[in-house]
Amino acid sequence: MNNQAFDLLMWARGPAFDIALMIFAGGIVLRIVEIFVLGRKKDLAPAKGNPVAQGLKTIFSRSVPREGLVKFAPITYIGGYIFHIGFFIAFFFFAPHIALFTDAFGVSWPSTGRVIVESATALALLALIALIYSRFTDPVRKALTTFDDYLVLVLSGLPLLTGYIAVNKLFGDPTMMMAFHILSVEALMIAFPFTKLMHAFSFAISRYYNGAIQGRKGAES
Amino acid sequence: MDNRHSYCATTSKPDDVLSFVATGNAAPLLHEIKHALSKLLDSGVEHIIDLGAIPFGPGDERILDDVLGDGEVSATLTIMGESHVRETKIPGVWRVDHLDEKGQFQSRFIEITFMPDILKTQREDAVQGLETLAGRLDTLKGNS
Amino acid sequence: MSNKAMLPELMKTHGISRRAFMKYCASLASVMALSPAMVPRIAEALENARRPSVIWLSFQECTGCTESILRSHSPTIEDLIFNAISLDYHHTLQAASGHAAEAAREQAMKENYGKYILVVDGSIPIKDPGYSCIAGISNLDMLKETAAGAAAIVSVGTCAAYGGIGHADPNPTGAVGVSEIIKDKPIINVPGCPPIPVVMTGVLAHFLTFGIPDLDELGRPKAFYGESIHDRCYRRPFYDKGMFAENFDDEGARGGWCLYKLGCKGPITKSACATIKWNNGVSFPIEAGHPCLGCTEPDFWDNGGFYKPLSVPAGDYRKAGVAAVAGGAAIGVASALMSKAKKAKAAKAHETVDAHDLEKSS
Amino acid sequence: MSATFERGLNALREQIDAPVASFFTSCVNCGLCAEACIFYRATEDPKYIPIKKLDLMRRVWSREFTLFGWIAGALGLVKPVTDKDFSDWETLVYDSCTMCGRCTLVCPVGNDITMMIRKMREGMSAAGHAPVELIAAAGRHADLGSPMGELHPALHAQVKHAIKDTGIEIEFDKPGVDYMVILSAQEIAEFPDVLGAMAKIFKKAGLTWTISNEAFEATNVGIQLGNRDVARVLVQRVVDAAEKLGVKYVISPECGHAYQALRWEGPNLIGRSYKFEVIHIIELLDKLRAEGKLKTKGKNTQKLTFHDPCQINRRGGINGEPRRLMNMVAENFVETDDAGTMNWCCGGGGGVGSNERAEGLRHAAFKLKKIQLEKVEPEVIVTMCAYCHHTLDNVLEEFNMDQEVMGLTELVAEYLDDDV
Repeated sequence: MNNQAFDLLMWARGPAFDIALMIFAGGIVLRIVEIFVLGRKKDLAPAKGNPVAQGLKTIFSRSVPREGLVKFAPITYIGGYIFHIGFFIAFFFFAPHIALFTDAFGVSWPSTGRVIVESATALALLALIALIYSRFTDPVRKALTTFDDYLVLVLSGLPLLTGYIAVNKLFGDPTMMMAFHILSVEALMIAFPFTKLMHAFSFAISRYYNGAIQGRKGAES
Repeated sequence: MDNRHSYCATTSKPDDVLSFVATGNAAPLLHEIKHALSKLLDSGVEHIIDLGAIPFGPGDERILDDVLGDGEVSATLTIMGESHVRETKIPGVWRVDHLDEKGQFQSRFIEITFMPDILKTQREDAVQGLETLAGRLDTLKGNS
Repeated sequence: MSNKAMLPELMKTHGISRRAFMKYCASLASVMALSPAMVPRIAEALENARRPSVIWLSFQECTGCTESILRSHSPTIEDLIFNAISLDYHHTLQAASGHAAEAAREQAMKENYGKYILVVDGSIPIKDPGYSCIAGISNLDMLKETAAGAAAIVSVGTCAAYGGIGHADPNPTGAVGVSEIIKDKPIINVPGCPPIPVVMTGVLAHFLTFGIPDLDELGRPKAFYGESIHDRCYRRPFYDKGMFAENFDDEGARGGWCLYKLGCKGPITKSACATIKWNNGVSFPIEAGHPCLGCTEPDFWDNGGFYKPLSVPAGDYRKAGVAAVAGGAAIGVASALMSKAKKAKAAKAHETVDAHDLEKSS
Repeated sequence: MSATFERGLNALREQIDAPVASFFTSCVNCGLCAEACIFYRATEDPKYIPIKKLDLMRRVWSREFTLFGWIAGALGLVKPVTDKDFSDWETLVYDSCTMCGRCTLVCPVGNDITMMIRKMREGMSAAGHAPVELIAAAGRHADLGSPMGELHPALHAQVKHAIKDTGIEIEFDKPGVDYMVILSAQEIAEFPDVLGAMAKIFKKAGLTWTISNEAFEATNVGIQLGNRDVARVLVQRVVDAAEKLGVKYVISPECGHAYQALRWEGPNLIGRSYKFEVIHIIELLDKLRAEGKLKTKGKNTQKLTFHDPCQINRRGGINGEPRRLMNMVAENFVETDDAGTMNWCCGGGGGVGSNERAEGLRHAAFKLKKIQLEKVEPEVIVTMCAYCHHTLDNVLEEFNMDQEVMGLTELVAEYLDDDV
């Protein structure tokens, strides 16, 4: 007799993960290489500031919004923060996920309790709904939104939702939900190189360039 | 000691690490007992809880023992192995432990009742008893 | 073999009192995971229970299931149940051998045709039935033949239920469980490697008293396989608090913390191990400090490794990852070089403009 | 040789480099650049979302510089860029962007949108889609030496004027001096007092300087157009003149894009570094102050505020210098909201000021500047860009506001300590 849920879970943990990983890792490397190989011309103007230092600094400092701007796009700013932080906590501080990193890279760090992980997940999901809502209603967001944006929002929400359901056994067979959870992550991985999800890696590059360009002139960034 | 569910109650010392591992199931169980007891008083309905159906950690056993304690009545039945029937410090709450002939636990119950049924003489046994007694009387008569 | 209710008779000959019978029924209710309120009905059912004939077939198996069921030996309530059935054929347990043994099976089948219970342990090879034969009869043929006259089949152990270790990749013998072959009989799966003895006897007791129990989608009695080990595990609070043993000899392992990271399959494994436990309720693997292997689930041998956490991919994904990175880099460089060539071409095609070349001619 | 679509597309391809690729890769369509943009905030029209102004360039990048985009293009999933797109984007790139750089500083993923607008203008101008005023100005600048036409006579008249006012000799084409002064056409035509101011300050500080007859124009319409060929020719003139005279420094005047052109873009345009240094006039004044060569006496008692020109502060890095100078000569110096790096643009930079088509937008954009000023209510607005000065003068008049605008160099010169 076949246990469909178990088989699906094993498929998700086995061949499906390998395929997703190949597309994910290969695609990201491809796209990062595509960026760097284009290169940029050496800047001949004598520098006033230190471009490298400011570029590196900007990778972090740009995580803090400029004063006075949050009130003009509160959903995007606050929802964005809650989503990113919530997703980050759920992804990196839930023990089963850490086990994956330990297996892959041999590194480990302390996990957090279920209460924190689940609150983070729930908040991230709520924030995601708010972000989707703002894409429907806010004129700026509406004007910019493409299919890609909705796809990415849904794809990043599914792992949170399925993970929450699987852990809490809200409905459905828990093994099946866990399979769905892993498959939803794999869908996210597969979509990664083809969509704006790339920003999770490329943001550091663009923030660096931004900081370096400004820093060279001795200007703020 | 390899007694099902209860090894910790008999082996654990207060400083035993494992004796503090609890699932958190003791408290709801004690509440269930409380409700059953008040129902018994209100309407006379008895209630039996099978301890084998509840996941219990050693710590839970300790909590249960501490709260219920030992009461006034303690009976040992010798029927295919022993059975221990004890009233707890909470009158109306009984603990019934069935052991097999090797002294291992078969099943454990908490009964909320004025008198556990197993203590009462069963009608069929009394019938059997009557027959036996009559037989013995016949023998007695024959001998005399 | 007699088909009349035999238990009251048996009790009388053993000098067992009604009170003892009630104690037995209470314990039986506990074993069958039934409510204590069911005790009177169990008593009634047992009083009327017929003594059925049981034929036990062992195929590709290790005898672990039989060993397990024998662990609960006399004189326990299980023993009483075995007094309540007539075990007419069991390789390991019967005294008869050779032709006499086969004759016993054939006779039991003939006398109780349509009424006997067939218990099977071990998987059945179907790639080449010759892989496993008894008395020159292939397992497949013997199963089909014996199943034809059975009232119900109990597949004891994961091998009989789902193929078990024989079915594990690459499954050289083409081993399958009973339900892959027999489609027209009620089948109760009692998986486990081996199953908990009390579960095996509990299922038999249920069959004797109330017939076929409520089964899940994998044919397992819900009473024993209704909940996951994880949900019933006394170490669950550690999981919820994020406290995990990382090694078999670390602080977490000594402290009795959750074994998820050591590969525990509890979250996807349905079994009563955490409540009924083993060896007369002494302990179960997790309590002994070892992660659950998930042995009551089909294909548990192929779940990616017993010590691999569930969240870790089962395959050799690192190779795929390294290959993908290398491949991605290669394609990336190729694509980027094309882009660079395009840029160089554009630079070459650059027409130097002066201030008077900025308008369209049209 | 006339402008063609192919030439424009080609120019765009030349502009795409690693930063551009990383910026487009990173964009998450969050739209937070909109709230930073003066034109979006003034109109609340979503078409002015900064990153949307770059859609055309984004499409070229995606289709031609990424494998996935190339495949999508080959499968016909994305439309190729056409000449019509160039015309559609012209007003977005030239009329509704002063390249002020606010969006660049708020983008959460760090996209330098301003730099990309500059690059996109390369394609637009090469394709013949630049505003006619800028094209005409480029012609005048190339042929006559200044975007306003022939300014030699005007300059000579103003210098004569300054000599008469200050009694200090100003010599043209004098070799061997340390500094060469260049001026923006705006200063020569509208704000010539700066000449006298510089003469006085430099005399006190003991600097030797001159003005070249061959290259006195600091502005560079090539930068506004976004055409590096035009910009290169104009920068080359200044570089040639300065290197011929052998000066150590060229002083970039109070003009925003002139500073960008000469200081930051110039060496890259001509493909080599200079044999002199470029120093902004305000940087120089602050340096003299620090060295004790610039001393003032007394302070202005009016309520003064300072307007930061985008290209000099936000995109030029000169932020502390003007404030130190202001504090030297102003008793009642008040900063507006958002002053400094996040100051609101005057609305006229990046060629928008000379673009007639954009007048409505320009006036709308002043709304934000107006809120800033009304909160502080200064009597005088001091700045360090002649074009900001010019734009503010015009809009203040348009809105019937009576603030005075003045250049920082002039203000400092007014309080020069004559006794030392």
